[in-house]
Amino acid sequence: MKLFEYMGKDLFSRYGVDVPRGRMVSTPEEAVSAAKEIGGEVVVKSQILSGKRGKGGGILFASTPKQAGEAASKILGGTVQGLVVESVLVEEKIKIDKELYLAITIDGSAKKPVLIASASGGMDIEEVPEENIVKYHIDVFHGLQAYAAREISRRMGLAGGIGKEFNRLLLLLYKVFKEKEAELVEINPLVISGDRLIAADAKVTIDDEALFRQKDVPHVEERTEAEQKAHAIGLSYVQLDGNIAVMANGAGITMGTLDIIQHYGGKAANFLDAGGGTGKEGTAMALEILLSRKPRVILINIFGGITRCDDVANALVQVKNERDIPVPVIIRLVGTNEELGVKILQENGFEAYKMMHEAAAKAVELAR
Amino acid sequence: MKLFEYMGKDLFSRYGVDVPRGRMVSTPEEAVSAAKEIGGEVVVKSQILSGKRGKGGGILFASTPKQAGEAASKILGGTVQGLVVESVLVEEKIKIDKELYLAITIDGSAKKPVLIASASGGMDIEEVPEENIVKYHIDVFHGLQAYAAREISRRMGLAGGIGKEFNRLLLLLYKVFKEKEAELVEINPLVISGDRLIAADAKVTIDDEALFRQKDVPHVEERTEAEQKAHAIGLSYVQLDGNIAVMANGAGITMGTLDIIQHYGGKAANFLDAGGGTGKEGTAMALEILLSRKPRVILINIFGGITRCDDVANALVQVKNERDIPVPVIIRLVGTNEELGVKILQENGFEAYKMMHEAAAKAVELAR
Amino acid sequence: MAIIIDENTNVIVQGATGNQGKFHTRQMLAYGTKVVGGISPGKGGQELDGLKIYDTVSAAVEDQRVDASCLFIPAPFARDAAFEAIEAGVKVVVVITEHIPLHDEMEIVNFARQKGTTVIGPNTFGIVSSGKCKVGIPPNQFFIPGPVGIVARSGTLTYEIVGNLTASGIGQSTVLGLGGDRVVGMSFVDALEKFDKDPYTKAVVLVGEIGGNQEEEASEFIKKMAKPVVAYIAGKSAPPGKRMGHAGAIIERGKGTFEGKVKALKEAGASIAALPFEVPSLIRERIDLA
Amino acid sequence: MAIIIDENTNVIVQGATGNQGKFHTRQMLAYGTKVVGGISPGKGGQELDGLKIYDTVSAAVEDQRVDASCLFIPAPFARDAAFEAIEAGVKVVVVITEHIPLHDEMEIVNFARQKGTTVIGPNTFGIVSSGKCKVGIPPNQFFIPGPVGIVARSGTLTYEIVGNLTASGIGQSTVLGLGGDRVVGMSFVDALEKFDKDPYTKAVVLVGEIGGNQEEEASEFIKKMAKPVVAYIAGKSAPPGKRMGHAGAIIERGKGTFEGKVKALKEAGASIAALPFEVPSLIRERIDLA
Repeated sequence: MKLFEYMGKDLFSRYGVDVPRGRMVSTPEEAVSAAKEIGGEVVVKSQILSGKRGKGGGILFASTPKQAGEAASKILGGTVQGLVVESVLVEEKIKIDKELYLAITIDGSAKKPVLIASASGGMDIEEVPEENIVKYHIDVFHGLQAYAAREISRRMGLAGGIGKEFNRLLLLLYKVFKEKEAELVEINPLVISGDRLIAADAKVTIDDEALFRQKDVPHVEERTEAEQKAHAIGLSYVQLDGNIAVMANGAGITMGTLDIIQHYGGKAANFLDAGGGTGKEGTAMALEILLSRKPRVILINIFGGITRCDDVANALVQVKNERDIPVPVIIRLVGTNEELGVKILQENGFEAYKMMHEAAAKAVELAR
Repeated sequence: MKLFEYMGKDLFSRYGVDVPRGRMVSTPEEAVSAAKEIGGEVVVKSQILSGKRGKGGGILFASTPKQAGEAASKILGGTVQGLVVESVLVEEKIKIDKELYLAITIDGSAKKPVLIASASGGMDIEEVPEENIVKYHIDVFHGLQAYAAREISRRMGLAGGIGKEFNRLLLLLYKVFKEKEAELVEINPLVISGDRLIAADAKVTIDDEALFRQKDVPHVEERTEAEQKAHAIGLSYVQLDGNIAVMANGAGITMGTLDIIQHYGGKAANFLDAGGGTGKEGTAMALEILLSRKPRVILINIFGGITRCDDVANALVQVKNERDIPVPVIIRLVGTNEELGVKILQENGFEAYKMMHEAAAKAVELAR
Repeated sequence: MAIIIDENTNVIVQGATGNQGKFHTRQMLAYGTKVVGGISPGKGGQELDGLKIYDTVSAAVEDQRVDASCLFIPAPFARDAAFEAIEAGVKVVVVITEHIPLHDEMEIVNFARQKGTTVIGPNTFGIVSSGKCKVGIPPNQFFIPGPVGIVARSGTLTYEIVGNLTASGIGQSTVLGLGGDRVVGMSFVDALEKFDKDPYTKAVVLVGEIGGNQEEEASEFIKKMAKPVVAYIAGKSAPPGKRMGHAGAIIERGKGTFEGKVKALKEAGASIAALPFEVPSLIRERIDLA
Repeated sequence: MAIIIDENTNVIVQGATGNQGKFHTRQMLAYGTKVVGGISPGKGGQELDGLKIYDTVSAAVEDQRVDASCLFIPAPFARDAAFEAIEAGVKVVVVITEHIPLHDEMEIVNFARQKGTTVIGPNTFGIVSSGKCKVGIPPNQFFIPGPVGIVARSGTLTYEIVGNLTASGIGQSTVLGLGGDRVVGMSFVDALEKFDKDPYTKAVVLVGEIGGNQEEEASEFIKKMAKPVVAYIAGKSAPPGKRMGHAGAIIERGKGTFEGKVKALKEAGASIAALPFEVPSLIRERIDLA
């Protein structure tokens, strides 16, 4: 779960990280008064869950409160990077002596947290040459220790007072990462401003699976309405922009189904992994979600293992009897009790396939 | 640093451990009102830094507040196990279904914390046969984990509701041990009382070396006045009951000096390790502490390494010139600049020896 | 032969008395797995279909040899249960549980490394050495013994491929699910190393997906392998930044793309199946099944 | 030969620019120790009497081979410094610092075990391989090369015994201080094992004291040793429950008594010196010094 910049900064600040003075507002009027309160030049930053806001016109500078209000009204309600801006952060404009990059994330290969730092801040870390990046893997049991912070500072070439500030910041940032069970904490740019080290941006992603015990983290909903509905009943659903609605049982096989659709020149309307839960109610709700996107055709791909094919067939038939399904439904059904399942489907007017690529090819044909 | 029982219970209670309701008081009148407040039968327990209080008459039962007052006046101001009782803990008398033993301490051999538990509580753990004791070493980085608590409960034969309470208690007790940097946390007896598991006693020793960062632990002074004085200036001093005052530089050699005194039939008045600090001021203060116990003779044993013998000799001479030393001073002085040091001593009327056993023999002779 | 587990592997099930645990314990027993005990705190001494239930893993280990454990433990408690098995000296720990927090997964995997334990999963279907032993949840009927090792990040897609192979008469030595999460105990490289050494395995099918760089790392290893590898990678059509069901299946910051993985695998000499049903014929191209 | 350190050991000093560190660094250099660098955060690039100063242990290790580190770091920061050395791969870490909290000491020692590092101390005088290398604080002039290994829990008492040996013309192979705290990195057994294997060492002097059960454990090992052991135990006259200077030197709950230790050592075949000055003659009884 991604946090908005202002939430990330609030979190950082509670851990003792230096962030610019600022206020989150959602109207131009509030922006004016926030700018007055802050005093001097300010920055007005759109709060969206995406980077590259500067290039998208989502960050504006203002010398006076009036200008801050104008900037806010320019940004608010508009879109930046394709996302609607509902709020802006009005912040003091800080003097920038130098920009650094700093992040802690999880390295799936090393199976450890990794700290990534660079003296080239302000740009995407992917664009920084490898030799200008300091990487430090952190022992998951011992955490980031003071000596490691000193070593990272040394590799960064940071000495003196700023070096000490940087050491302190590293330990604080790891504390945020660990205690909040983050997947990513990123400060880009991290600004050297005189003798201060200021987090000018804040990107924080909390592990979704840890949210059950991360009660004091603010809730941010990035899913679409349909995705939320699916998530609520334990389905894994991702909205896409094609016209073939897809449902399968298993993440890998669902991805595979999407790939085959593309292979035959079609476009999937969604990713929907129904998992093991393809009983009657689950099937009904899944179908409702699929139909809400008004597809041309529905493709169901079931490889029955623990799931019995006759159960799946019966669930489909029941749903069909209870509600109108205005588009063709192509079903691939194999596995446990396959014959019985296929018989039930055919008796009720469904087309059943044995091979998933044949079913996909048919769905693509019907969607044209 | 040992905590009094009431402090230990207070600490436990703040971590969620179930302890008897009670109040610490220092007058019989307070004991009466405490007993009234608690209601029913109470126990009046002397607060001293020693075990075996029951056998020493330091624990009395009372059925009424009046009796509680009488018990308190019997105990207060008297001595139990040789220690003066300045306060008593008045507590509810709990119903005892079964007594257990539970402790966490540091195993110097394994270099790990070790949890020790036994279904035979209420008695000294040393007297419990080894096969009735459950020992579990705890990983210093991972701490005591839930599964380990379950395993310990199983080995203790504790199941059901009490088993779950015990699991919970184990985790809490480890938390106290770890967070307070204890050397020992001990509950003996740990009482099963219906469905409650109550810490009927509390023995907590905090690591002296960790006190600088354990700010919220109450301070308990067990040292004598002279020991405190010595500790304040960085000397390691232990009061003993002989008549030969001893000062040496190093813990091992000081112990060795004491042993040799005993070997020759003498008795040391103290252990005083002056460490490397045998400059003029340190020497003066050390001598003052030694003399405060009115010994028959003073034995100084210096093996000069980094410490130079002439510095030691000069310090002694200076002290002698400034204050009266009413007893003979026997000095063994060898090592760096030995000849110069011995010369200075002899010129100033001190007797200097080369071998420590000869010096000790002489001191014993003079102390007779 | 097979890798990691075989007909002599003694298996315990942690969480054997829960719904899922009970069902799959019976399935494993039906497959022929030597399930020798179930762990269920507070139920020690009971029996489940004749299977001994213990309170703790230590109690089971004291009683008999335990080679592997299969976890059906809810996500919030899975870390503790995995630690319990690792600490007790169980050398193969299969964590079926999904939705385990990442920081817990890192701790499980790092603790296992310290103790020399093999962790399969989390969020895996488990492992099957065909005809010998199954530790996990795949349906029993699809697997037939044979010369092809399979290692995958995904479950049903693997069943799909196993189904195709079995239908073509090609059996499997061991079918191993690494797990769909971002942090799992084993990597493709770990599995390929074992398959390359296993005398019964003649070829390996690698079922990968977008996200991470496991497949790229595997490619480096495949270059040095004696045995042929056929690979299928799911997620060609997935848009960047979207998690396709698995936490690990996500293209972030331009890394972990389908194209990158396929390129690396091809360069390493692996045959690439564009669609799952092509796997059997690619296997036939690479090894002699006579 | 010698144990743990010799003339080829490259040593760094952590805390080399503090008062104590500076003094003892010079003393070590004067003894002939190959001190190759000092660590002092914020002072990297400077020099101390021609010795290179580095900001971190990693910086030193990147620059040259480092075999051992000697810590003169105040107690509150000693754990961090020891971890730094261990993590950087330094294989011998000598922790001179006293008053380190016990829980920190446990962490240092357990981390070192995980990484295969030898920790000497905390609260030790260090180690001297006579005429070759000194890592620690003993005065330089007492040590002469020879066939007797010494292992001790206490400092000046060791100097006393070394002084007696040297005065009798008996030299020392290596003199090792385990440290006076309750938790230290090495035990008597660890040291005796090394001395027993060292071809140059002919006999070992064990300087023990009351408290703990290291001496008792050592007795078990002495039974199997090829070389004779002479032991002196301090604290015969100490009353129970009192810490005699060292945190570890305390008789608690009737354990760690003088009598128990002497009995165990005698039964194991060690010669017992009642007084320190008896050690040289006991050595002469046990080995041929011609």
